[in-house]
Amino acid sequence: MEAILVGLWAGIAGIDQFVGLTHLHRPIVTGPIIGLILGDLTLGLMAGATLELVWAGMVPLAGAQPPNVVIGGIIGTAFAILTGQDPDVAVGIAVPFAVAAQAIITLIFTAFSPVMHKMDDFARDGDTKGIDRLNYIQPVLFFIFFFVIAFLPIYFGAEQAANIVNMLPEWLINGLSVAGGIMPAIGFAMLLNIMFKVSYAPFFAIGFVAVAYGGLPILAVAIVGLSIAMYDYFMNDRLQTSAPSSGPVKEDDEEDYSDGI
Amino acid sequence: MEAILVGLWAGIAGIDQFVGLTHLHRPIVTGPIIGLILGDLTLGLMAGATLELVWAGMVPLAGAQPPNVVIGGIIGTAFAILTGQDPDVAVGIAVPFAVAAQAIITLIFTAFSPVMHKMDDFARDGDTKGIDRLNYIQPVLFFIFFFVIAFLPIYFGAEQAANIVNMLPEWLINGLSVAGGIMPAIGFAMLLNIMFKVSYAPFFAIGFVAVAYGGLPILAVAIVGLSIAMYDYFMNDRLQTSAPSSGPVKEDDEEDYSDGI
Amino acid sequence: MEAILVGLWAGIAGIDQFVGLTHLHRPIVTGPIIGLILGDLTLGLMAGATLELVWAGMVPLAGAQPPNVVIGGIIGTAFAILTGQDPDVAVGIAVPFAVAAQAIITLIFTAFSPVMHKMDDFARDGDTKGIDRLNYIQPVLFFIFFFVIAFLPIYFGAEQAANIVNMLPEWLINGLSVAGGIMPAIGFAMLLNIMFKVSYAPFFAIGFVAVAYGGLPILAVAIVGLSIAMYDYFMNDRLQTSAPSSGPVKEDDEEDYSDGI
Amino acid sequence: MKEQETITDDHQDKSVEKVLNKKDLNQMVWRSLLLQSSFNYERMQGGGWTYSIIPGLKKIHTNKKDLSDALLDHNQFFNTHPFLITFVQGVILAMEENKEKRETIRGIKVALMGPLGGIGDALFWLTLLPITGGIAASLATEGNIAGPILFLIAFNIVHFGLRFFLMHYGYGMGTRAVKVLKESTQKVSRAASIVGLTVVGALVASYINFNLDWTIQAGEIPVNIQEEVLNAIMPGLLPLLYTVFCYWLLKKGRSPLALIGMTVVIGLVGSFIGIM
Amino acid sequence: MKEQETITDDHQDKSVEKVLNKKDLNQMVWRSLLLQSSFNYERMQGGGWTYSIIPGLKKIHTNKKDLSDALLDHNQFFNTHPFLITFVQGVILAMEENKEKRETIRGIKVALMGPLGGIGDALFWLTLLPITGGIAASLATEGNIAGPILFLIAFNIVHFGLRFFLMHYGYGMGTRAVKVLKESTQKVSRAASIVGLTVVGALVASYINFNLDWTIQAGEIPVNIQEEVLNAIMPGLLPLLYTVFCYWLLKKGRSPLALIGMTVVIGLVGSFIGIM
Amino acid sequence: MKEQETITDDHQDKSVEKVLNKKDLNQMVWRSLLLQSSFNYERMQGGGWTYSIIPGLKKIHTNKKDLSDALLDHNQFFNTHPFLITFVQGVILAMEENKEKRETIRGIKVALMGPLGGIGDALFWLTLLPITGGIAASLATEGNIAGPILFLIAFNIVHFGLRFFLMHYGYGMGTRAVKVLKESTQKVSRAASIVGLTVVGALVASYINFNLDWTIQAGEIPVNIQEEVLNAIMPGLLPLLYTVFCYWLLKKGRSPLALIGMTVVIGLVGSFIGIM
Ligand SMILES: OC[C@H]1O[C@H](O)[C@@H](O)[C@@H](O)[C@@H]1O
Ligand SMILES: OC[C@H]1O[C@H](O)[C@@H](O)[C@@H](O)[C@@H]1O
Ligand SMILES: OC[C@H]1O[C@H](O)[C@@H](O)[C@@H](O)[C@@H]1O
Repeated sequence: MEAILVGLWAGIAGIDQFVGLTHLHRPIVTGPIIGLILGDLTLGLMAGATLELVWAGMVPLAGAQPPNVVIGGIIGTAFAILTGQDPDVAVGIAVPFAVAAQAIITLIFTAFSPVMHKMDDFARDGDTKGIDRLNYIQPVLFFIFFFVIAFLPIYFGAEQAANIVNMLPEWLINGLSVAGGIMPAIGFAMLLNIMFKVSYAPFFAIGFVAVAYGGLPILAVAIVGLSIAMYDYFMNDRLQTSAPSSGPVKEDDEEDYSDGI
Repeated sequence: MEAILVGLWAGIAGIDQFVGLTHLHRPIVTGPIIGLILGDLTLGLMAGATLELVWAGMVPLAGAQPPNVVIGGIIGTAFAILTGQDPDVAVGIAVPFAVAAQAIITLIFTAFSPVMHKMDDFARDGDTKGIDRLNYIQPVLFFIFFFVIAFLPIYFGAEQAANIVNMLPEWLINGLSVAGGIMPAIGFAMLLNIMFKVSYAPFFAIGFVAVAYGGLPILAVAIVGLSIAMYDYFMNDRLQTSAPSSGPVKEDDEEDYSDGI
Repeated sequence: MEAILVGLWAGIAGIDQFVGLTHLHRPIVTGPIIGLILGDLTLGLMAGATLELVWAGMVPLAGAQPPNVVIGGIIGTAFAILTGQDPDVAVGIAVPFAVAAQAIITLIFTAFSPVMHKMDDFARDGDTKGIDRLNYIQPVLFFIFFFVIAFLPIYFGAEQAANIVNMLPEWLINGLSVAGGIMPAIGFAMLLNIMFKVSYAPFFAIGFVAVAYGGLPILAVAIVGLSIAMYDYFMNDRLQTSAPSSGPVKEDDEEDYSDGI
Repeated sequence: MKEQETITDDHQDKSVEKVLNKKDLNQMVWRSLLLQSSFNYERMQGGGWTYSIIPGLKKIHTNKKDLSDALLDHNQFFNTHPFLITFVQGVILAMEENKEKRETIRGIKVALMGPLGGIGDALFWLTLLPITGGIAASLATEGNIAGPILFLIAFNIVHFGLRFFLMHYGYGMGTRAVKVLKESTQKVSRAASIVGLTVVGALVASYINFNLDWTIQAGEIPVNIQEEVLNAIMPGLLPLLYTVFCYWLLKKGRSPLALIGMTVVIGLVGSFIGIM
Repeated sequence: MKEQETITDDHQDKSVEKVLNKKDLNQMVWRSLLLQSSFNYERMQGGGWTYSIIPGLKKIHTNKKDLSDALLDHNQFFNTHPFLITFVQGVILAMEENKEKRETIRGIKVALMGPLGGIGDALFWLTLLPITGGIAASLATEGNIAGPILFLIAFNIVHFGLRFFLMHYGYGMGTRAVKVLKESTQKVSRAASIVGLTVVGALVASYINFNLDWTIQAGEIPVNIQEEVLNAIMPGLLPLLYTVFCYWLLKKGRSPLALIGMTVVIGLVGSFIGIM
Repeated sequence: MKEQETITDDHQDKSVEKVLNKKDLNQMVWRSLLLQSSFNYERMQGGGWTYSIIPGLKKIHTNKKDLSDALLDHNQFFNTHPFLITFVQGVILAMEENKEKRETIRGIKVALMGPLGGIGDALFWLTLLPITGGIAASLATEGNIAGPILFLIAFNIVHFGLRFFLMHYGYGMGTRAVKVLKESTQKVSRAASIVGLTVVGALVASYINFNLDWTIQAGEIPVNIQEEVLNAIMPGLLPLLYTVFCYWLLKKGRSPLALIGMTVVIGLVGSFIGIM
């Protein structure tokens, strides 16, 4: 019964981690909740606080998944309470589960690409209901996944559960996560497919060089791109002005835009 | 009497540090002079040499004030002679006074902004005499300031003087120097106020990005800016040439400028 | 006799190092050959392998000569066999000769500039036979040079030979190699002499700044240059289109080039 | 990808009308919570983004072809910080409402996503979260149950406050900008595309994680293929080549699904033989 | 700042005449010694710079409006190395004499000051001074009174030699350049402004010293606001924002004096509560 | 250099005809082995490069002035990786055959050489060579004579395979590119020159090795002239100044031979007095 409640909460927290983002999935919140469920609120509170600090810097940047905070927080707290161990020890127990969850989430994100193409079909038909429905699949999946991952170790005990986790061959997990890392290339290729013209190649190249060689952050590149675009924009203005009048460039015309932007 | 002479010389040197810049204010010169005044030329010479080397790299870059070299040199030498201490020890005595002077100079430079606006008024009236007069204020101020700072410790002894120096609360000094650091923003805003057009924004942005992200020195940025300006200049040429003739771009026209620049 | 054979092989290898580049000049090949000549193939093979690894990273980049691999490999192997020493010791004996050869090659490359101007004269007359002939001089020179450098120490013994090597004053060798380092400036000046126009100065400046301040590799600079060139190219298109029609810019025209490149 | 080539830059129904009201915008703020509901490594938030603006698109594009073009176009790669998404929604909806050319909308969208992603990560994941979480944790260690409660309240006041504010702010900003630039759509399209493609170039170099983990042991000399060979030729070489290769396959008519399959195979094989 | 908006780009009296002679130039070399006579952190050497060229401006601009425009214009932010100032004087005076548009003069002035500042600091503060000072010190340690004397002589031969040489050199260069470019003032103005504004952008990022010294202790996690938050968003963010903010206030008609007051208050308050 | 100024951009004989056949190209692959036969620090591979394409040039330019112009033009500074040279040959020969303007050919040649040099060094000197050499060495240490034999075979299969392949590939690519761009030679010339000059600017900063090794001992303070003075002013200052100085001397009619003499003297004197 307690295992089911823990699983349910894990499912909710799992959804919140990606959708909703109210951050009730952080250990600082899940800790006391698990504490309530397992009957030791104070210990849950303490364990949650410890785990919150452990996960402080592990945030998902650009889609890269750190060891899963939900599973880490919930299993860590649960075992701290069930085994009566110090929260610091609980961290050690929680980490392998958090890493396994991280691997499987990466896998789900990799395997989910095809759904996008079904969505394209619906888009082509203007079927917005269909798109809506597809967007509900992953949250449901995550609910089930997080429920199971949290339920099992509580139900069977940590050791048994860890064995199951270790059955996956490493190259498979690694291979999928490598594939996931490469995957955005397809997304960019599709963007290029609809945006690219030969005459735009220089801008693409400048953006690439600025990051690959110069190591600039995206914001800096965007400022440079914007500067080029503005220069080009006003150059076009002058092109059009100069053509019919055949006269000298009229700088003053540019002033008109000054309050517009 | 000796204290007065030292003060007078400090006043002169203080002016020279900012206006004139003959560099008679360096310890290598002030050392022997103070030596002469206090009756031990050789020791003054030696102390001056030591202090000159101490201050070798502490130069004012972009308006940032290092610990003051004039006060450091004069008080350092004076105490070396008066107390018969080794010049190396004199450095230790001189430093707090040099730092205090640095703080007060920064304060003066911060507090002097409003005078510029009085100067603007005179400029508006074309009153050049008025501008001239305003430009004599700071040197006079510095004369008095350096006189006092050098006179007091000689007259009262170093310990007494240090007490007075320590009366200023630190946050005040620090706050004014922080304000001084931010102040150039106003100067740049006023420059922008008269120079800026929306169509020039890209160039401002490029300059900013090059320094903020790329860490380029100003000279490199100026070269880039010049390159852009030249490109734009010749592009304008082509704009004007192409318009009336409707013919292909005439590259050769550009040659005409080749000996001009 | 053996010394002559070694010298002949050194001459061949010396040519191959600059012309041909089949890489039979590497220690891994010259080792067993010298072994054959001196009657101990296996030891030659081993010494060659050791020396190959020593010279693994010492490759000529942008014309800069590392300690000479041919002389190092041949003399190293020969002395290993002749003195019966361990290959590792042979390296120590080989290095000074390799460094001397490096110096003299640098000198030859410096002194060879004037031949280019003779070649210019032939070019002016369209005398291709003359150009061909001039291009055979250096390989012959290198044959002789490598023959001598390899022959002498085998013939006279290493110590004697080292004395001869040490006769050259250091400042001379150093001076010529400094001159060699500066020399490309003349080549670039001649390129500029035929390529440069004032209106092209910005591109030269951008390339220079990108490397001098930004530390970019040449490939990155070439990409940036290409991007600018393409932008300018399409801008010219628009210039020409806009002029006669006086109408708005026709973006679509650019598409025509898309399959061309 | 031939179907996507049917996205036309101009709308069939060009009539401009203000159809979105505050309620619509607020509804889409709620929908924006599902931004990552179809997260995947090909398009990242593309699906959730489309989902989040569907009500607006439906109201704006009563013409079926226009709607389908808009949906298809928005369903592409998209990724930004989830808390700043409503700003993008606001701007883009204003442009849709004004029937801007698809090219322009796309350029602006792409240009916004990269910088907002970086800024948002710095502000929320690396600042707001550790600060609120840290303070809550220090309360909780003292056994104070107020820690987690205050955390949820403080964090979400910022979170939801921003979502609603940025939607309306973005929409207002979009509307104003759109008005000014209306007469020169051609030039604005070009400008938007320039920024957009510059950002895409930057994203290719920074978002694609394609490195070999391969060291050849040549005799006794180890040669690290990624660092000593590929990076010496050009940093970001594999990401660039692979993107160009995918682009070329798409142009050749290959389906994106085939590309995904190929990518998974590359990852698995590379991992199996131990070079990735 | 509404008064400064009355600076007009074109002169009322457009007659070009050569009025400056060698004596005038030399007089202004002497005046250039007072370049830092009104140094302050808002305009740096702006006041001293104006002072240094007053005799020239008075002779050139007999029209009162022209003179007042020139004075106001030159009284803005200015900073360069004091020993190279006469070069700028020479070039600018040649342009004033030729009645170049104010916009062009300003652009060239701003474009010159940054690079010359950096070059001068490297040459004189970091090379000439330690070399002459070091040699003199080594003489002085041996008790040789020639040390300081030789120092003053050697240093000032370079110093004053440069001042006089650069004035005439700059003036000659300015005159020649101005002649060549005379017919295309419009285009030259634009080019000068481009370089000038690029340099100003660079100066904003490098001259304004606006950093927070503020670490939030969130529970046990320290968050350094400047390094971990602001710099992660954008290096030089505060200098840029504050400059834009000041610009906006000036546009709104606020007086520069008010801005100075505001800045001092910010510094004091920030220092008092300990975040700067 | 007055004679070189007689290189005219347009050919006297403008008739375009396909004269090169496979045999010609293959012959020039063999000749390409002598690329470094006149290597020197002024023009590097310029002489060998000219040598390598002489048969082609002779067949293409039957007009004597055209041939002499081509020879002179190619005899300038040139440097790239020797294994990739045939690609440049192929492209350039296609352009020569098409009687492209000399300016365009030069621009493309210069633009290609820099990047191919860097790529080739990474691929062959720093990868292929240590890998094949390393494997061979590990065989040889075991006393296996197959080591060196396999090394020569493997290395040269890649080596000669590339040489032949790249010649024909480059020629084909050049021919196709040239066809497309034929109608707009003026614009292509300009574009080629832009890339070429950008690369030359980069080469000046990276290929010229002109550093002082000079530390002034000022009293007790050491001042390193190169690092603390020259680099503070501008990195690459001496290479840039010396190049500009040589360019100016050439414009003044000085012969390149005089420049070489001057350079050698500078090197020797600098080395003798110990500042280089
Ligand atoms: O980096 C921007 C953005 O990328 C992905 O969408 C996720 O990792 C988010 O957490 C992150 O904010
Ligand atoms: O940096 C240029 C310049 O800035 C300020 O004016 C002063 O600090 C000078 O000493 C310095 O030379
Ligand atoms: O760097 C390119 C190229 O430069 C010179 O020609 C030689 O050092 C070659 O070995 C090298 O490949």
